[in-house]
Amino acid sequence: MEARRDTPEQAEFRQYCRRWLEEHRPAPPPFRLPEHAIEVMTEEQRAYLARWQKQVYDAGLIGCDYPKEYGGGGHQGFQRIANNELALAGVPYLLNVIGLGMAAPSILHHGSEEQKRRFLPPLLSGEEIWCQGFSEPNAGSDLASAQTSAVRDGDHWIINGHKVWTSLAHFASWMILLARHSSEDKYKGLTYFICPIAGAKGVTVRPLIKLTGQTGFNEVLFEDVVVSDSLRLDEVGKGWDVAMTTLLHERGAAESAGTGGGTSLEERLEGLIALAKRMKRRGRPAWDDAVLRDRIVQIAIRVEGFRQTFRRARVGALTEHPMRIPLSSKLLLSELNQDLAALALEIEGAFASLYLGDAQAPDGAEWPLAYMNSYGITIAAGTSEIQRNILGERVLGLAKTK
Amino acid sequence: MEARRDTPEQAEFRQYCRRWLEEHRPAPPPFRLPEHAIEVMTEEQRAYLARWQKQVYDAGLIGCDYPKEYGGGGHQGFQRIANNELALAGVPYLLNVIGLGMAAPSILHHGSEEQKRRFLPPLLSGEEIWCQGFSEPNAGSDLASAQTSAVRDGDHWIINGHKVWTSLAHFASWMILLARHSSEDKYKGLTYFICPIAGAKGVTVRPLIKLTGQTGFNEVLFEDVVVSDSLRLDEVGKGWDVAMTTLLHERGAAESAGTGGGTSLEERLEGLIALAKRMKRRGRPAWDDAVLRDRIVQIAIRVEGFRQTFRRARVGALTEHPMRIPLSSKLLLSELNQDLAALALEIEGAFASLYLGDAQAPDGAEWPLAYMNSYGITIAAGTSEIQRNILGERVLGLAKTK
Amino acid sequence: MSQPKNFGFGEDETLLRDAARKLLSDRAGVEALRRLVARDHREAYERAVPPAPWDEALWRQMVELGWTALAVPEAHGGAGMRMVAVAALAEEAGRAALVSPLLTTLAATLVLRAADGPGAGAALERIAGGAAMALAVTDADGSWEPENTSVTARPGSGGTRLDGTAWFVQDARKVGAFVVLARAADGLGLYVVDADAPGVTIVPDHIVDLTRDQAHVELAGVTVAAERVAAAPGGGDAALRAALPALLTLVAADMCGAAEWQLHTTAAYAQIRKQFDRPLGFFQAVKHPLVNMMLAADQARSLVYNAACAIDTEPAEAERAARMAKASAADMAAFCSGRSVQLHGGIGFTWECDVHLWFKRQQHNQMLYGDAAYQRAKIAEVL
Amino acid sequence: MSQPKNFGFGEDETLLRDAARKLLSDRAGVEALRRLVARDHREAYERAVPPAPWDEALWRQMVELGWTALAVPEAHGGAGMRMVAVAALAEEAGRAALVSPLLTTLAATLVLRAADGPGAGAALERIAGGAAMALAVTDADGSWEPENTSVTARPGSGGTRLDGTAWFVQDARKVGAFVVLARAADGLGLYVVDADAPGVTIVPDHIVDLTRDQAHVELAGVTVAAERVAAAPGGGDAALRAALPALLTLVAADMCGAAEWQLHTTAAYAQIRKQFDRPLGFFQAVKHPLVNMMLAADQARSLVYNAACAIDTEPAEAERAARMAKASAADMAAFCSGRSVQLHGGIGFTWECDVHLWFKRQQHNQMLYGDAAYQRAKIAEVL
Repeated sequence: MEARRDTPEQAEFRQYCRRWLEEHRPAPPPFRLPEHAIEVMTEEQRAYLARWQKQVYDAGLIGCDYPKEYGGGGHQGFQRIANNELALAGVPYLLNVIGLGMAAPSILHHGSEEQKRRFLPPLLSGEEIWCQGFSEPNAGSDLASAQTSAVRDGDHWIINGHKVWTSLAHFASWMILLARHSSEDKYKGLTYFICPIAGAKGVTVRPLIKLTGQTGFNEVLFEDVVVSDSLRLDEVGKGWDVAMTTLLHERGAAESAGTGGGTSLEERLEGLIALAKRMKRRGRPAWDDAVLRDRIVQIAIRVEGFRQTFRRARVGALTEHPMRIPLSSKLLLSELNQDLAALALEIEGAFASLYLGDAQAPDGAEWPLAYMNSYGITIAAGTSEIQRNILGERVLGLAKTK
Repeated sequence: MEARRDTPEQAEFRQYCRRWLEEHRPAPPPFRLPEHAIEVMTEEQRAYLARWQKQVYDAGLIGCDYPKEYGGGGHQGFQRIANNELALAGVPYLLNVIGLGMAAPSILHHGSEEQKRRFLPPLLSGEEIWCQGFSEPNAGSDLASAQTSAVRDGDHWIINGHKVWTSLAHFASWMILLARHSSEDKYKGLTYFICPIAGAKGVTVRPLIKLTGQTGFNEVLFEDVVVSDSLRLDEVGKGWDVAMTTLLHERGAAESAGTGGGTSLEERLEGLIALAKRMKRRGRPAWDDAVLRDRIVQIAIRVEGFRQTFRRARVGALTEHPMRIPLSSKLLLSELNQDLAALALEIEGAFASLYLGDAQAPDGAEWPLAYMNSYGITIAAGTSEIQRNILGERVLGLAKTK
Repeated sequence: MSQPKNFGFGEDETLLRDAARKLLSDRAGVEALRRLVARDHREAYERAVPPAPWDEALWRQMVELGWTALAVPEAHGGAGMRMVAVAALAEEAGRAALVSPLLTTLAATLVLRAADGPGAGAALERIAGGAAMALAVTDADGSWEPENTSVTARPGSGGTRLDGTAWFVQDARKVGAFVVLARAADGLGLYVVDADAPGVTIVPDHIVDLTRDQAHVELAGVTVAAERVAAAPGGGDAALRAALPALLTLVAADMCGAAEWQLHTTAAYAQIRKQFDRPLGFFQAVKHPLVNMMLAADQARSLVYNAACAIDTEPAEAERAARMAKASAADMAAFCSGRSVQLHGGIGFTWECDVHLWFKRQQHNQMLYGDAAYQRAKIAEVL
Repeated sequence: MSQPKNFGFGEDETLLRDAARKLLSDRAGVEALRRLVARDHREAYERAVPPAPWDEALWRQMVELGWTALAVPEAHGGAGMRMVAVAALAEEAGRAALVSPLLTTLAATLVLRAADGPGAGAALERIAGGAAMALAVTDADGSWEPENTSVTARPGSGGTRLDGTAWFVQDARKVGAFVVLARAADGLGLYVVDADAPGVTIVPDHIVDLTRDQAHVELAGVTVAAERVAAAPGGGDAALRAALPALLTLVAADMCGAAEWQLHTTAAYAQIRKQFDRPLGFFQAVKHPLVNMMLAADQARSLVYNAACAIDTEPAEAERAARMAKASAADMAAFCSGRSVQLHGGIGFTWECDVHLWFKRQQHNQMLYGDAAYQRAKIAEVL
């Protein structure tokens, strides 16, 4: 389905990706891998996935569209293809998901030449893992009310505070950090930093546990952490703007985080349909139940709609307000994933009660897990409620709800 | 279904109602009657319906539970039965719907002895028609921001202002009027009056047209209208409290207004099911379509739920917060009616395009009309959005959204 | 065959769309629309014969601009433009709640284009020349399945003889001819019948939508000459099926345009109207439904352009894509229409407020060629 | 027979309900619950054999208070209370997300009460005496239709011989006996089988819900003596069908209680938690979903009491009323659970926040005895 939009050059690259992935599919690990990257906890999982990402990077399937001088491939429209083929190949997911999805675009758009050259190559290769430091215990939805302080001290900044929701922090070399340098203006008082994590003095990383019973995100405490001014991203007071860029590009991260690693929306839909044709309802396949089938088709239409809206976003003549579609994708995707998983549970009926480790659990209990995890995505990085505020205010020009 | 809750005394009264209604069913008028009372426009319609209400009153089917000294029957739990039987009998609706549904309970709870003796009997008999003066062009949802002014002048008040949504004003002897005597406090600045309409100096009644193309509500302009202080309901500054009583008791009005005269919720559900069994879809009765049937059952469950919730409201041990159910009934009922009518349009398919006066229109185009009219009820007297605010604030104790 | 990235929406389509938007806002704006169909509520709904007013001068102008010839193949004097162009035009018609046989005629064109009878080409040439035509293909149950037509075709003196009634004919009193689906001994055929031909009686329906007229067309011994046979018996349903994705896309596009009007009109109201001393838009109970309107409209619109593009470049995908577009647009239209009235509050419930014109058009659009649940059932059959 | 105005909910029922609420908040409050089932996430989910912890001392206390005897007829040493009382107790159990075989045992009681075999009375007396029992009636597809049982009953030495597996058995590791539905040559029977009887193997399921345990029970040549036959072949499905309305009402009542907890906990959070310098509850995006939770909970609760009352006083209405209650409660539970997590924001997604305990219990409740769509399909058959 994706393929039909390729140029000859892209079609060739797609063939290359396919071939390479066939030849280099890694042996399954002797240990269980979590559903997606942000849940990776053990060192053996990390090592296995880091090795894999490096391999994929060396093969040219990561950073395809980034400039060569920053460790990229210098192509155009190749990353979509590589992602698509990675998903189809059903190979392990990429470990550095926050780095690729959020840090890299922020650095590319707002970083200095030095920062781009220094940070992007090891980010793309996965040699340096990244995490995100936006949310705080008292600033969940309200990112702009971040209280973690950054106090200027000559060529350095002193960071103090507390961040939550920081997936991968326990492996991370770096964090993209939103901090407050001034309390005068809520928004202009924010500055954006690249903050060292691993081995940095004053940084404490503690794991948090999700309602699924799985780990995979952390809280990070900062006590007089010293950060060089050369690690500031964009100007002092521009933190909010950079954060907006980060969230705009979050879709990739949100998608992979929302949905069990590499699986794409289309694959999840196929999984849903396959489930319905497999599970029994009143003695017959659930798929034969017209009511369930109607709801599956409703989901199928939303999936196709999302795909086509994403496609339309790249056609200027068919989009009025430039932010109308980009600002909606995280909201649409996260709620679509939630509704898709919820429907899967209904299709499973009694089997929806079965969880990880149960031999009878359909698809290895993927669906109850995906449903619970979907709330992580409708909540994280700006809840759906906040997303609707942003769209109403920035696209429809409605009065701010504050 | 209703009958099973009767005491022997009530059962007997129900039999009486049934017999009387059979014997006194009026001959259908030679002219078309509108869907419900608040749309009555012509003098011949008025005369016909006023005659009918007087007959029903004289028979003891109106004001059954009101004290004898105020023109009532002095019974308990009889009105529900009378209303139920009136609905089942399919006789014309009662004309003085605003008076019965809103003015009467407000006068009963807040009126002086004189006011009750003076106003309730002709209200119940329909000899004096009532209308409501709450909404204003610039205070739709926000009743409390009413600007119509009442200035004290000795034993009188001088009223100036502009009210909208005033159904039946063109026939009304009286209006229940919410006016502002002071601009100091938004709520305490309001006082509630019984205002003369017919023939009153300075009162102008102008008809407004609904989106259905039908008339039935008006705007009323007040220019130095003189109202005696003896027509003030409750104390100066108590206007808001009285208005809340009015809205609490509005359900009856809302129901009959919302739904085409006498038809009850149960009857509308039966009509919906009958429609589905009659209309064709892909060559077979729409009822055979499992998807439509599932949605009809969803409506049926909401109808039964509403009925049982209303029943539960009268069982102290099964209701915590006293206002939790009463404050929700207008919201539930108006949205249920809207969804029920919308589903009927889907069942009708192509026939949903047909309107009043079309021979092929199912049920005389009742459904498209009911669907459009349903918005009158989700908007009038506190929109659904406002109803949710009230419930969240007064029942759940959430912060005021203002 | 693969779809172009941009849905095939290029220079020409953009020019056409922008020109259409300009002309319609100049010549068929809200004020003109009200004057035309909503000046008086009794006039609109209470006459024994419902009115069917339209702006014929505007029609002639659209003909001059080549809009009727848009979908006509060049071989028959048309522009032979792609479906994306037709969809863009339909979108503008919906945005303006245009009162005109334009979409009706485009629908007829799309069917004639797929028909192989001797009369198809001639009919297309008439359309290119400015004739308005409507499809007459629906039975008394309002079914959109060709098999169910209740019109019969039998050999008669001087041609084919048609008898029976076609129901739910759109803009019947604005067109010069009908493309009638009829059952002959050896299958379904399509016949071009002039509105004033002997034996044709147009019985107007009283409908809710003020921007259209609708009727059932009674055919009593109507004779159709051989050169008026657009599809010979056996070819009629094939032509209709081939054109179906385009018909669905056309009405879905109309709904998307109308929804944009509803969205922007309601958002504008929420910006200026105050309640509780704040603009309405401040309240999330207003803001979030408006955003949901926008999200629903965006989904439907993307699916419409995907369907149009599939019709142009990927026929195998066309039916599924078009049914998705219609299903999405129908649910979206129901939601957006409801909110456009509700969020306008009291004024939104009045005749004087413009929203009811679009509300009613959308309600009519929802059921044309089958509603959302019907389309989803059809999609499920191929999933 | 007509229903009492007050659903038959009088003095006794009020006393029972209030006593239950007090005991459970004292002895089975949130803190106790966390200590019992959520102290450690690995403990809860990552052990090869999933845990099934429960408070047996609390069970003994409930037995002393006569809760297990509640639904047992007086003839068998029980209180023989009405279904409204049982529903009220179930509602309190749900409010506390109670970890206990109480509802399971009440369900078994309701079935045994409807069974006419020699063993039924004895089993009821055991329950009145404090024995916990569970139904074992579901097949490998998770079907709730009795016909589908995959357990067979054949004459054996010393009684009936049972073979096969019963699936989705609730609280299997907290009960002393199972009421097994099995197919004999001449129809379905019900058999009381002790959990430790020879040939019985309990295979625990790994489940999401932390407040229950679930297992499939394998029966290999289990012998049941005549005096343990609760319903002779041919009587088993009749008993189950007769008890079905009560089983549905029981789980629906549990959901209503749980939803009240979710509503009040989330509303309380919205009162204190601040965002954008205002309490969360100020925002309609929080306030209105909370109100919708309340409205949905009220509908389900009213339908539950109507169903309970119908079971007590109007058997002909009972099945329809109970299916409506279950359908309403299941949709309501899904909605309220989702909002309880979403409206808590980041903290709601964590293990340390209490909401997931009720979220998971509700998810489990939704599908017990068939989900909302299943119940609606059954209702449609009788509308």
